[in-house]
Amino acid sequence: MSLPYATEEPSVVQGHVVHEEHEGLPGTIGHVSSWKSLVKVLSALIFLTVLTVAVAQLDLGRLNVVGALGIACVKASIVALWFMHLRYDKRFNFWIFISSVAFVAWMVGYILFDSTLYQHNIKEYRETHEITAPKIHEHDGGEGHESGE
Amino acid sequence: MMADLALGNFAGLPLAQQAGGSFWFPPQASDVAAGVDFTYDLILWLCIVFFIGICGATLYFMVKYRKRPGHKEEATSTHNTRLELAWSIIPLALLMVVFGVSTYWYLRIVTPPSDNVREVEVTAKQWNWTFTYRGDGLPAGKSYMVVGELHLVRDEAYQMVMTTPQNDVIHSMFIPAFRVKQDCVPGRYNKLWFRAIKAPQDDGLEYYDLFCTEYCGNDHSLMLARVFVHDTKAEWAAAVIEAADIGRLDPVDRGKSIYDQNCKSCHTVNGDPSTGPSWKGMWGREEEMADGTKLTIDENYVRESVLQPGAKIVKGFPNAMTPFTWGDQTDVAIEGIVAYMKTLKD
Amino acid sequence: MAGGIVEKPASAQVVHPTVHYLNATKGFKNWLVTLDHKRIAMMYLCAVSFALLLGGFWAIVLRTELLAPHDDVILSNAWYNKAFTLHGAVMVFLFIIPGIPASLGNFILPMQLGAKDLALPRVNLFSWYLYVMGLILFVGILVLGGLDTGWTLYPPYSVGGGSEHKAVWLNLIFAYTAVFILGFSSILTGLNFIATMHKLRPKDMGMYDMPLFLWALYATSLIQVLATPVVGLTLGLSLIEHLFNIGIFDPRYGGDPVLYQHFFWFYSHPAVYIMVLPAMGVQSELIATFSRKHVFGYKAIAWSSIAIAAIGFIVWGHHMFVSGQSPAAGIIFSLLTYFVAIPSAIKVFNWVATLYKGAIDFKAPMIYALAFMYLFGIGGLTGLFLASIANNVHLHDTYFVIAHFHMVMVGSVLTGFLGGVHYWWPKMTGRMYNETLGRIAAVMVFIGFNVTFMPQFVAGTRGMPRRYANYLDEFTTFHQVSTIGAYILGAAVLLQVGYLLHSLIKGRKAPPNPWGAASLEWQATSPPDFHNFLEKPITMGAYDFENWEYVSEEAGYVLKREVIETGKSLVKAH
Amino acid sequence: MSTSVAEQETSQEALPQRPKQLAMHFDTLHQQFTTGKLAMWLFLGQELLFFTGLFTAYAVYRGNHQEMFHYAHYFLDWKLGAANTIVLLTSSLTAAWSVRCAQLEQRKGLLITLALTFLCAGAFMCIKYIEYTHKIHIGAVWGSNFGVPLNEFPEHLREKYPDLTPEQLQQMGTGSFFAIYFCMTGLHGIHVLVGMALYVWLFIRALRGSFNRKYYGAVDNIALYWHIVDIIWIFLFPLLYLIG
Repeated sequence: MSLPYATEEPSVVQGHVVHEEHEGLPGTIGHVSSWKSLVKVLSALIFLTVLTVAVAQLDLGRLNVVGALGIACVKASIVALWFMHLRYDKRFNFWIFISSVAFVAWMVGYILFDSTLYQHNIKEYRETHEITAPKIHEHDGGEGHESGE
Repeated sequence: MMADLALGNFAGLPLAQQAGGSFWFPPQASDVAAGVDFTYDLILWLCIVFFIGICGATLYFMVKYRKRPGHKEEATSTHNTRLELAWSIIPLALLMVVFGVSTYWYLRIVTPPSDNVREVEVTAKQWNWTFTYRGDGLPAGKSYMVVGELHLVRDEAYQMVMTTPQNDVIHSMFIPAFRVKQDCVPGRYNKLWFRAIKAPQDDGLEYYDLFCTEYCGNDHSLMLARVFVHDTKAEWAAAVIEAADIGRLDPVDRGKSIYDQNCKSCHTVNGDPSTGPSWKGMWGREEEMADGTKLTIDENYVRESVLQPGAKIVKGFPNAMTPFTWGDQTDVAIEGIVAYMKTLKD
Repeated sequence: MAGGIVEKPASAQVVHPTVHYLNATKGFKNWLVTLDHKRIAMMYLCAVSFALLLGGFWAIVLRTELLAPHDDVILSNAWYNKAFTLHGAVMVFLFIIPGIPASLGNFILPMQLGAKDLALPRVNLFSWYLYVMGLILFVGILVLGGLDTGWTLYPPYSVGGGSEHKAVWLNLIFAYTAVFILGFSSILTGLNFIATMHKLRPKDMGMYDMPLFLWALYATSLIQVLATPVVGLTLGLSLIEHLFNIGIFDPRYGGDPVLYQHFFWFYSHPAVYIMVLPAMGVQSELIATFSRKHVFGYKAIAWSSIAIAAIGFIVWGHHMFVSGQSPAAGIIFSLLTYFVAIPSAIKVFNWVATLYKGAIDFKAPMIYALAFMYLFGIGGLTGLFLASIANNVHLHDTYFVIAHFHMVMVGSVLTGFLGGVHYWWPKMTGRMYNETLGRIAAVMVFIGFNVTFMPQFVAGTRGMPRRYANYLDEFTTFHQVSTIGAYILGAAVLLQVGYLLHSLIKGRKAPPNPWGAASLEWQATSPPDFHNFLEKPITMGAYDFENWEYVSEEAGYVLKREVIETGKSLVKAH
Repeated sequence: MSTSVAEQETSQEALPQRPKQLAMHFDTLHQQFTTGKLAMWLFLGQELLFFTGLFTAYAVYRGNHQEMFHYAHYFLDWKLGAANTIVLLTSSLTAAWSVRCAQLEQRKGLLITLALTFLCAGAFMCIKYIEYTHKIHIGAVWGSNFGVPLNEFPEHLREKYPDLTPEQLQQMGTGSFFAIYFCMTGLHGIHVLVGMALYVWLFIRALRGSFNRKYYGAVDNIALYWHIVDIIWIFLFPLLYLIG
């Protein structure tokens, strides 16, 4: 009697041989990472952390941001591909991740774009007005730096 | 200038009688209004064509293929790529035309002329509009603040430099007859320009309406102003000077008006303490000051508190008030505040 | 006819089950801890119906207040502001967003797949509890004296700006928390649905064999998962802003209120599609079933749902054309907004084409479907005026916008919801509602809508701003007509509540398939068994109506004998 | 073809393969596992979008207040940040390793890696606590509450900009930086705390021997969650501590 639902056998859906590594037990679901590869990944991540700290000490102007973000992206990709098994996982999970990242980029990018365009309205105002927040809450009263106006 | 696309003028209907204009719109009183309405009509006719198409077909099918004895459904093809592409691409092309027209007029709305623009400072507060006029035929070096009245000269371009105090909320300036609108956001300047090409009196109106269209609290729906359009600069200047003269109001009304504009955000009149003490019952009362001294709230105290708010502060309240002056009308203003406070004695 | 009943096919043997999901276990407690998607769906249905009545109550109250221009008919300005806030917030967050997916979708989705449950039953129950917590918090707001910030909760007004200083305001904290929690309920429902559609489909059912309702729910779920977290964070930040004055949104402390609007609409515009897509899905089912035609342009409708979901993410700025957003950003958003019109138009054209050469049966659900076509037509087309940036400047925040989005969000979503509830009522409850009253109510809803919102379009173009407790005399007629329409609408809803509840007790017992629909849920008994299907349903195209034949009013439609014998659909290729 | 419910149930009971961990509505453990994993990935997508609001706020304020961000970043100690990065990366390794142990049914290894992950998370929170208390102590806090006296300025800042006064810093809205800093790291910290709770739960289940090579979805999915927490930090560290 056939099973009523789609059953995806690992070898069929994942498109490559899963139990390549001899240490995997028979019938294991999913990809087993070797401990060596895990340690390698961690070493790479730590190396990149040191690198990003080193790069930040140099004064490269705007390039500092690019460098820091670039290295962070590489690190994040390494974590996603190896620690999170995306390399061996179903394609669909990969696409979920990528499309989320795309939406993240779109939101950050577009709002940043707009806010830089309207920023002069705020700047002009700030030149003539200070932030004059009245301290209306009890919990920050009596702190000593209450200037009033 | 515009092709006559408008759905006929239904001015005969009771719906549209009072404020002039067409069935859909108030009068076209700015130089962009006709263009904006043209875009509207363009879309309207497109919509009417499509709507009649859709609803007509639906109604026809409803009658022709209704379930009844002897009628049976017939299998037809379940898709037709060409047809489906056609009814995707044609509307898209039409919409791109609409986008073009619309963007053209939008750019006209947001781009002020490069010269000869008069500036009016607009301050939006809960819940009134203050317009400040300077120069341009008004006595030099003086500024005229008018609450609730925007005065313009016909055919002149005006730029509104709009702001809202930081402790206030967002408002939005909307003049339907000009088809313009812009939010006033606390902590920044926003600008809005327009050119009136028509005056309200041309349509038998006294003024055009100006609304606040960003919800701003309790009296949002009462935050209105009137827009007057004058034919000559001289008439305009006279009107501004007259409107700015608070002395023409009786002292209590004057005080109330000043209170609404300047004091309301920190002083209530119902007895609840806010950032500052409530004015209710304050007049003539003996109050303890922050430094422990006691004094009676009288004319001198009020005057000092308006001009130098930090001098004597009622105990329990922060030193948070900015000084106020009204140019050469300061005395008249303080007289008004005092008169108003007296009415709140009990 | 009589012969047909004698030779009843096997699947019609159990017409009225004695044991089914409703009475499989008894007691209140068993319902509250149930993991059965059908019971959770029914609990959702009760909760969202309560929300609908609550939101509707405020609608009637505020329309009554607007009968006269200046006087306080029944409400002060302050209470008018609370009324429209509560109306909006309750309707949006508690009714329209969760309405169709969480109640009808929850019930129908696994059944249309022939599955036994949703992929994550515990998560499903958890999301219901989150929803109820949100509902309780909103009731709490009412008890505490209401909220007057508008459902959009714009700072600085909402976080305490302006003259009515609210240092710490419990009602507002409740509102932020409620929306935050409801957001998570929505996210969990969404990811549950996607996982179910991917993983619990029968082997022989591809994505393109799913009913279009499921495609619509799929698109909805994508938005729920990817957009809702943003509003969760935004309201979380607002809450922190309100409590600690951190200065991200509040200009008093150096914050930027326009940033809030960006964040808010990044979610709340896609949320409009969370609302309308499921209704479009219901619409596809109703149109096909009651005209007995395979839906026209299946793939186009399916992919247009996904397209709407995707484009929905890139148009949020059209809510902010006059907010202080830069003109460049505004123009780009205006352009992108037009693209949403295309997939919506494709759907409408395809529905019309589906009717062609059908046998149109004017049952109550079909009347809702036809009303949907008209109301969504108006709602959608008036969207073009608002997408046009030059016109939007004039129309923004006027009654034109009110009328437009009520035509879409209520005209379409409410008719979709009511159509769906009537359509699946026999399946969910095992009882038939009174068809005559159903038709009367459907027509009343249609008339009520038009009377309520048509005048508002004109009031809007003439400059009537929204959220006004008082208005100028010239708008009086518009408002009075509108209020009469709202009363008709209110009466229709009350009538529905009446006859639907009545049908639970006195209604005729429903056959498994009263409408002759072809999707899998109709192969289950009415109401379904605890495990959904007594036997594995025969997988067939969702619109293969040829597989069913009419027997009698009592027995409804039954599967043709060849279908049962071969276990295959009579229609060869989809 | 047509079988009654009773028959179906008996036939299912007769199947020896149906394990007790397999939920009623699934057919195989593999289906159950991949379903859980798909749902988890969707949840992670949601997590990314959840943080996006804060990243956007960061980008907007940084993009428009370069100088202020430059001064403000001196108040954060990159050494503590780097230490936390290393701690968190290590915990990511142990989390990934715990999945491997579960797959290989190495019970002892599983317990050790789960415990190590928890401990690393704890260490992360301790360092965070040190940072927070220091900042609150010197007044490097959010919004208009910001006010650090001159003697609490970090050395580097004082050396490089000897003329900078506390008032100037306050004026340029340095409070916004700290609002963003506390919101971002605070929300991240909440995620770490949730992760710690989840690891305690996993540890208890592992003690009971609940997991095997076909049923370890919980270990895998929580590790995925833990990695996303790590990824967020990978971005927070340079953005807040390093670039000025």
